[in-house]
Amino acid sequence: MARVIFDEERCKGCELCTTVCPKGIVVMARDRMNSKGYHPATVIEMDKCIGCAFCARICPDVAIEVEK
Amino acid sequence: MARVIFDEERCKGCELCTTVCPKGIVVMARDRMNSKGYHPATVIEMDKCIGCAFCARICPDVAIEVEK
Amino acid sequence: MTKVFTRPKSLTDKPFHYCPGCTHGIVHRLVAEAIDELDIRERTIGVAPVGCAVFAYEYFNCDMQEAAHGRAPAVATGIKRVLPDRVVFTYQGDGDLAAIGTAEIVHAATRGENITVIFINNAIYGMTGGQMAPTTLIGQVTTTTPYGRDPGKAGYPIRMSEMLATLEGVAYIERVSIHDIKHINQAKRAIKKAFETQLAGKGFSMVEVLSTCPTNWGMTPVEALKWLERNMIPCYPLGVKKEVK
Amino acid sequence: MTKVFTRPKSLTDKPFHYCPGCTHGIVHRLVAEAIDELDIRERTIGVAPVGCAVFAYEYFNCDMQEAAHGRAPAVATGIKRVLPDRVVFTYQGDGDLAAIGTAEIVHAATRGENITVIFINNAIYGMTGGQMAPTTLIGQVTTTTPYGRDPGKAGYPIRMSEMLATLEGVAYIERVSIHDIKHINQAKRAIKKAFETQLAGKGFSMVEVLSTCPTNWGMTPVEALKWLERNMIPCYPLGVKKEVK
Amino acid sequence: MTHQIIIAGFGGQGIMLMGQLLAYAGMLEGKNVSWLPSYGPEMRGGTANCNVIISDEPVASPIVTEATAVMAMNRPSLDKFEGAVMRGGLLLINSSLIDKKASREDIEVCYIPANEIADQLGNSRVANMVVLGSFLAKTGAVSPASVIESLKKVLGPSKEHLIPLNEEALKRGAERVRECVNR
Amino acid sequence: MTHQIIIAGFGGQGIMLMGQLLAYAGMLEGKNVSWLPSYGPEMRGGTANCNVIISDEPVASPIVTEATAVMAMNRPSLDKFEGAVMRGGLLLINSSLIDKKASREDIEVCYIPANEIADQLGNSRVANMVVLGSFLAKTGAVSPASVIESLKKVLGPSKEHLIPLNEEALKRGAERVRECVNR
Amino acid sequence: MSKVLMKGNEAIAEAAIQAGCRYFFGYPITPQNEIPAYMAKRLPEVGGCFIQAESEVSAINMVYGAAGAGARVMTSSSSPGISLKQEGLSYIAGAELPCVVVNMVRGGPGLGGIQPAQSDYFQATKGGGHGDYHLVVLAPSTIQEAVDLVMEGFDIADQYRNPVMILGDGMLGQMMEPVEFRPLSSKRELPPKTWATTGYTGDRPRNIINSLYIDPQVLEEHVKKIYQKYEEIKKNEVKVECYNCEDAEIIVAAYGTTARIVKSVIQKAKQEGINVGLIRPITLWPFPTSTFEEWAQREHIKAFMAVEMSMGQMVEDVRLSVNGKKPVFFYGRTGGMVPEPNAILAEIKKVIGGVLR
Amino acid sequence: MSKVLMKGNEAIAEAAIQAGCRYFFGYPITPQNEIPAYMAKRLPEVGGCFIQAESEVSAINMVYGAAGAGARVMTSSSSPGISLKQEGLSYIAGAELPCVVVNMVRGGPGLGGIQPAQSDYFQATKGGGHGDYHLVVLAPSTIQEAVDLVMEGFDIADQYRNPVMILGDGMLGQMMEPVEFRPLSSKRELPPKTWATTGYTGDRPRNIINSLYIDPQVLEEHVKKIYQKYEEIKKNEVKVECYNCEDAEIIVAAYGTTARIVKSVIQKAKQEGINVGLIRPITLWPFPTSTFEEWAQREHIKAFMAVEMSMGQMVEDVRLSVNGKKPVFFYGRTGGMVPEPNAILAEIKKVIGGVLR
Ligand SMILES: Cc1ncc(C[n+]2csc(CCOP(=O)(O)OP(=O)(O)O)c2C)c(N)n1
Ligand SMILES: Cc1ncc(C[n+]2csc(CCOP(=O)(O)OP(=O)(O)O)c2C)c(N)n1
Ligand code: SF4
Ligand code: SF4
Ligand code: SF4
Ligand code: SF4
Ligand code: SF4
Ligand code: SF4
Ligand SMILES: [Mg+2]
Ligand SMILES: [Mg+2]
Repeated sequence: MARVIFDEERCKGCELCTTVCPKGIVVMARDRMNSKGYHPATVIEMDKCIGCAFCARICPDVAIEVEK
Repeated sequence: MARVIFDEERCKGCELCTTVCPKGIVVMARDRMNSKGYHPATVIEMDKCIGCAFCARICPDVAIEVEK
Repeated sequence: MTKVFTRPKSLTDKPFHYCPGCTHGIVHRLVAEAIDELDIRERTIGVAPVGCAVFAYEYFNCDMQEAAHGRAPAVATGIKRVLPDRVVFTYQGDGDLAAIGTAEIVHAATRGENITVIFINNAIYGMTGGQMAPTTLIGQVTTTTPYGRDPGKAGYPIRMSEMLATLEGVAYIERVSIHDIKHINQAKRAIKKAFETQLAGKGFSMVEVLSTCPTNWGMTPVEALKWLERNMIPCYPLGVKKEVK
Repeated sequence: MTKVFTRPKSLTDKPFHYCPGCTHGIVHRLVAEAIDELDIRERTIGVAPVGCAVFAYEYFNCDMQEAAHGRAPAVATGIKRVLPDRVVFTYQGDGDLAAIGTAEIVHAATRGENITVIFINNAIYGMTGGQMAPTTLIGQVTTTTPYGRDPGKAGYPIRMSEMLATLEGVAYIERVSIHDIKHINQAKRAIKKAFETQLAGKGFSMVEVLSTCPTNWGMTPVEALKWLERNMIPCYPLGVKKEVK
Repeated sequence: MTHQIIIAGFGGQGIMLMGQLLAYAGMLEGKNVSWLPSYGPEMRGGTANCNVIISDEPVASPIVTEATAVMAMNRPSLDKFEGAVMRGGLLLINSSLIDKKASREDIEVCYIPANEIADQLGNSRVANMVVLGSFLAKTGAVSPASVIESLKKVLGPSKEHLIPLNEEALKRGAERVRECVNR
Repeated sequence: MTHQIIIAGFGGQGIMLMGQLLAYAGMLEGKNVSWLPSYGPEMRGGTANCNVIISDEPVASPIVTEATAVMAMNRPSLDKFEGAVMRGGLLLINSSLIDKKASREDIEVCYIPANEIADQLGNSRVANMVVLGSFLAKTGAVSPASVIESLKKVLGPSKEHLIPLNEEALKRGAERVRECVNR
Repeated sequence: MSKVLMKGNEAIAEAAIQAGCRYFFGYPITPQNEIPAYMAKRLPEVGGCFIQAESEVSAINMVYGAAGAGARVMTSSSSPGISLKQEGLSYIAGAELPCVVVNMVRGGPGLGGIQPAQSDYFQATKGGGHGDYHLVVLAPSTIQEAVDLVMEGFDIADQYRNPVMILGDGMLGQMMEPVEFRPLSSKRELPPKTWATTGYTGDRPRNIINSLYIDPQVLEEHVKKIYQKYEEIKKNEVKVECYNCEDAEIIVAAYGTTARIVKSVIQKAKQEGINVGLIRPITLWPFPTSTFEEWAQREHIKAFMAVEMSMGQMVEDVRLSVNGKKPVFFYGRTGGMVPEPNAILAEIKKVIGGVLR
Repeated sequence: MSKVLMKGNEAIAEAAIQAGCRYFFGYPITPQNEIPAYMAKRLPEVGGCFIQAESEVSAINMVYGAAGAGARVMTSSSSPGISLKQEGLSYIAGAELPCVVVNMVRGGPGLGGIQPAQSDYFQATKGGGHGDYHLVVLAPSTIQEAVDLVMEGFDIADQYRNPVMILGDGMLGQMMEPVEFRPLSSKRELPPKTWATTGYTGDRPRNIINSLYIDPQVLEEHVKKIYQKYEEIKKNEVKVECYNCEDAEIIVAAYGTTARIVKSVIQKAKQEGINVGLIRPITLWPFPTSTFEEWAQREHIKAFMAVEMSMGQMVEDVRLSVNGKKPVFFYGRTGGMVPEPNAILAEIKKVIGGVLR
């Protein structure tokens, strides 16, 4: 069981995290914007997360925390 | 037949030329001084000179000419 | 559940000002992680450059000095000589380190100055809007090489790591990249080793990190990582350039 | 009888101001001979350094510019870009080229600037009275290393030729010595080849000449040549460091 | 007559271009003009604004502190520049992105749903031209034709095809502003 | 009383040391002193000269333009500084190296064959001390004892053995100058 | 010639090219980056050469080399970069070489900021480098004037063999105005560059570019010769604009973009019945001393006030010129803050209230 | 304490060590080479550190680093080298760091010569670097004064967190005089260096040494805060010597070694029945303006004359201070030429003849 937490205010929508998730569950939340005007990244099927933290490791804005 | 010509006014008495002559004929003229106060180099037995120009080649003050 | 990944303590809470996807942020975090893991934050003093990382003093949660453009190694030298038991590092871009600061980095290296240098090679001047850096690739278009870098006029990309590795004072130099997770992990190990080199008193250590500038390269962040991998790595081979055991 | 050795035309008549036995004079003559032999005096422009050779503009019988300390490669770049069909050379000491002028020489080299650099390494600052140069040997006593150069404090001797040879813009670099006739002849060949490299438009060329400073080494000129051979050559190996055919 | 204009919004909204087109058009019409951007150290988005002056007199200071017109393309711009409109001046608000109302009573305020109109035109990037159209209709500072001529110069021949779209955007902006009620 | 002294000669003749010893001795005797070398860019011999002031008053300018005494150790120095001696002042000439006579009539001139005397003492390097001895004898600017004490400080313990030779040189210079006739 | 709308920085670059400048050596720094970018694009088109140097120090020394070889050459930078060029500038002045140097001033000291400032006035006019020398310092107020002054600047540099500095600021560099590239109104007879190091072929004496004079007497003569030139420059080249001074009670001294703001203030003041004049030095060195002297003697002028984007630098030259004849006040903003017309007006009223009435 | 006979350069170095300076970063240049040489020898003996930097640019930035880390630190150079330090000096002033910088001035511009000069006055006092800032500039006239001022200079630097420059010349550096290393007469309460970057252990806020303020409003506030400090310095630290002014008809303004020569001239003049006074600024910045103002009001003073080893630099500050109340003349030599007493006297007589009688 693992969980990723996005600090959506820090996210700049760069999409890097979406390219490294081995489970392909990180996507951009096209439906919302943070106060800087970016669509934040998010995870759709959290239960598939293996807590590998790849997404967090590539995030340039340290917007992701991972729990396991 | 060869000849070396010293421009004694240019000579600074560094003695480098005396160390390279294969014939050992270059010596310092202890008996005279140029206007800068240096004992100039000179050749004692010019007839032994083979015109190799070693003396000239090492002279830092281009004070030596060689004829052959 | 326990946190398996969280913000390192050696970063302040302040959000980075970098452009979306700019890998300066990744390297900041790696440096902070290394400092955390070695538990040296309280005795670390960082030197920020002039470049996009100019505000690094707002992010690294340790005492910091902001250096003049290119002079970080000299500033670090001043600090280190006064406080030899502190850990001193610089964080510099390629304009900063490889152009205006060439003399300072060469001489810090040849002096064997016991400091650690994090060198961000993004093949461009980011902060000033995308001019050619000494590390700009041949043919690369920048605002000051509008027709592509022509080595006949603007010279060749400079490989600082290889050049500095010829110097006796250097204890450790490695070139790394951050274009994927594997390389990010390798970069992290290199950065940590550089600090360890300093802690062991071995002399000058530097990690050159190939990095992206999506904004001035005119690419998306994802494209930029790919461009880095395809174009920069062939010109700047990764690996340890020197290591004194 | 014909002259088999005479003053080169590319030297003016002015006697050198150098100390007795200072090998700056030998190198001046070799440079002038090379220019004579290549018959390029009328289109050669020289750049004098700040150092004992500061008055080089009085000796080389061609147009000359006197550069600020360390900046000769930048000055030469300015000249060469304006007059690409002229032959441009700099004549620089080790304080000038390897300390204050580090950035300028590195970047002239990496730009592949089509100039020729004559680099006089005498392991000391001659003109200012014998301070440590970046090339000063370990243990060597100078006015600023009164206890002998300690690499732990003052760093290691820098091998500029090896360092610059890593750069892509470099076409030819050789290190030579002038401590005896054989090596003087070799030095002459190297200097000539450097100018030929420029004439062929191949890019940056440099000859590093190991040289003496009897005055500040505190030796007679003859002792100084021996000291050079015994102490400098082991630290600064002679030979071609890079050559682009 | 001197038009002292402030245009403000997000980076990427085409703020600088709006100003440049105005200045360019003014120049084409033989007026004295100036364009002054606010510039920052950052390549990184954020807000952008510029000052434009179009005048029959030579332009003294290029800085606009008391604007005859302000075009606010996003919320922070409105907050920042509402106060800069001179008494009796004009405030154009991009109501697509700004849900707030203006608070001043001594100026003329028009709300233009610029992004919506642009979207209707099939390209949300011409929202700036919509507001510019409104501005021109309200002030007559320069003619829409001059603006289009300027745009042609700026875009160059390769982007000639974008002209009709922009023309349309100007027109829609102008139409819309005619309907608009003061506050 | 203010002694304004110029000492001049070749580099290597110990010119600077002569001046420093005088200044040092003056200081030991509680006088105000200054020593000013002329310095050049060159490590390379040539001429050397220095100015020394020994005075009961604080030293204003350390530059000597009108000397109470000049010691000329070689020919160029004589040429250069003869004119700097003030009317009634003293000119000491090292006649071993200077074959020329002084041309001024309004000053006192002494010829000291300093190198010869030094050679007699077995060390030509103390020619400077010979002339210094003459100067002291003539002017009483400071005592020979103070000069020797200064020399001890300057040489350091390792060269203590050279003191008697220098003492002797000072003495011979003093003796010689007593014999010397004004021109 | 028709007008074009251009950014100040680009217009300055184009003006240099039109003036025959074919060599540019620079290093990026905000807010002047458009100059090197423009040069990088344009110079190859006209057969010239652009180099991005490794630093400002190198750039100015490349300029020294190129100028010595006889070229028309330019460099540009902003405050910290100009500080790094000081040794080189002193060399160029000492060696009597012509060149044009642009400083788009930003707020200082240190890294400071990047907004417009005028706090490098002292550095520009008093010699930021070592030794006795001066730059000719031209301070345009509009882009058109910048263009004209750059073009004339090259001529001045060549005529007197002295570096010329264009002192602008970020505002001038970043703003756009219509501008016309027109031939200079005054044609100068420029001396041929017989001194340039182009190769010693024997048809002239050997040329040496140098600033070393080891004999102090010779160095003094050299410096005095340069200062004679400066007297010529002072006589021939002073440029100044007097605006609305005839009926003024108070004269404001301001240059560059600040002077534009002051003009707005003058219009405002008029509406309130206050008559304010402006003396706008266009050459900061040589300073229009006599203009100030003359107005200081007029009775209707009760005071002077320098307005600058600095903590008070040009005001010293105003004081030196007015020489105690009238009081001289100062109002300044610094660090990138641009003085607001209302604040200036308030300051003027304060002076008028306190001193004049 | 007893006196020792020392060269000025060495005495300055020793004074620094006695003042607690333990770090020196320098680069060789004539005529100050004895300072680094002395430091290289002495600093290791007292547990300090000497580095010969690769350039003056590096040296001043090492100083910046060491000062930021809380050390007492010094660098020294001469004119061309000081020009290269201008960016760094501006940074140090902007970051409010204390340090001492020695400039043993030589003739300029450019490579110039190596004989004594005072032609870096403008650079030192008006800010050779960019932006609004000042160095505190101390101009010793004797070696004893040099020693005292170096020691006090470190205190001043620490008290106000501002760089202090010792402005000497080759003559002062090369000559020998007896000198005493004595404790400072005035003990200052120096603030602890709580701002130094010594490691963030949590017992104080994180320390950042910086001069970047990207928001112009913040930068302006920062600069204004520094200028408030400058007002304090102007109030507390002005040093000046007035010599023989009471009965003088003319006052000469001169500093450093030139002032010594003028003192000789005053003695000479007295013998000829001419009464000449001397105002000798010891702090060049802050300039002793009020001293000049006061004497300018005295009736018996008919004129001022600045004597400098330059083409006329300090004379501007004299004029600014005298502010038109009395005529101000200038006599100078430059390029390494030292003014001769007789020439100065002749000049004084000319002024007296032409203006006063
Ligand atoms: C002396 C000086 N020169 C130039 C600048 C302008 N400048 C600021 S950042 C920069 C280059 C930044 O490029 P780089 O070091 O590669 O860092 P990046 O922004 O790419 O991370 C320059 C030239 C300056 N601030 N100071
Ligand atoms: C900017 C600057 N810094 C320092 C100096 C002083 N200086 C003159 S020559 C020299 C060093 C000379 O050493 P090197 O280059 O090795 O030449 P050498 O005399 O040994 O031939 C220095 C530091 C200077 N003139 N300018
Ligand atoms: S932790 Fe791993 S699996 Fe989970 S979202 Fe992130 S990348 Fe995907
Ligand atoms: S990598 Fe970070 S900043 Fe980028 S989209 Fe993902 S969470 Fe957002
Ligand atoms: S030419 Fe050769 S043989 Fe003759 S003197 Fe010279 S070195 Fe000796
Ligand atoms: S090498 Fe030349 S300078 Fe030296 S002694 Fe021989 S001739 Fe004289
Ligand atoms: S400009 Fe480039 S390097 Fe700078 S923050 Fe943006 S992406 Fe990163
Ligand atoms: S000081 Fe040394 S390098 Fe200079 S001329 Fe003398 S011997 Fe040669
Ligand atoms: Mg970069
Ligand atoms: Mg050397």
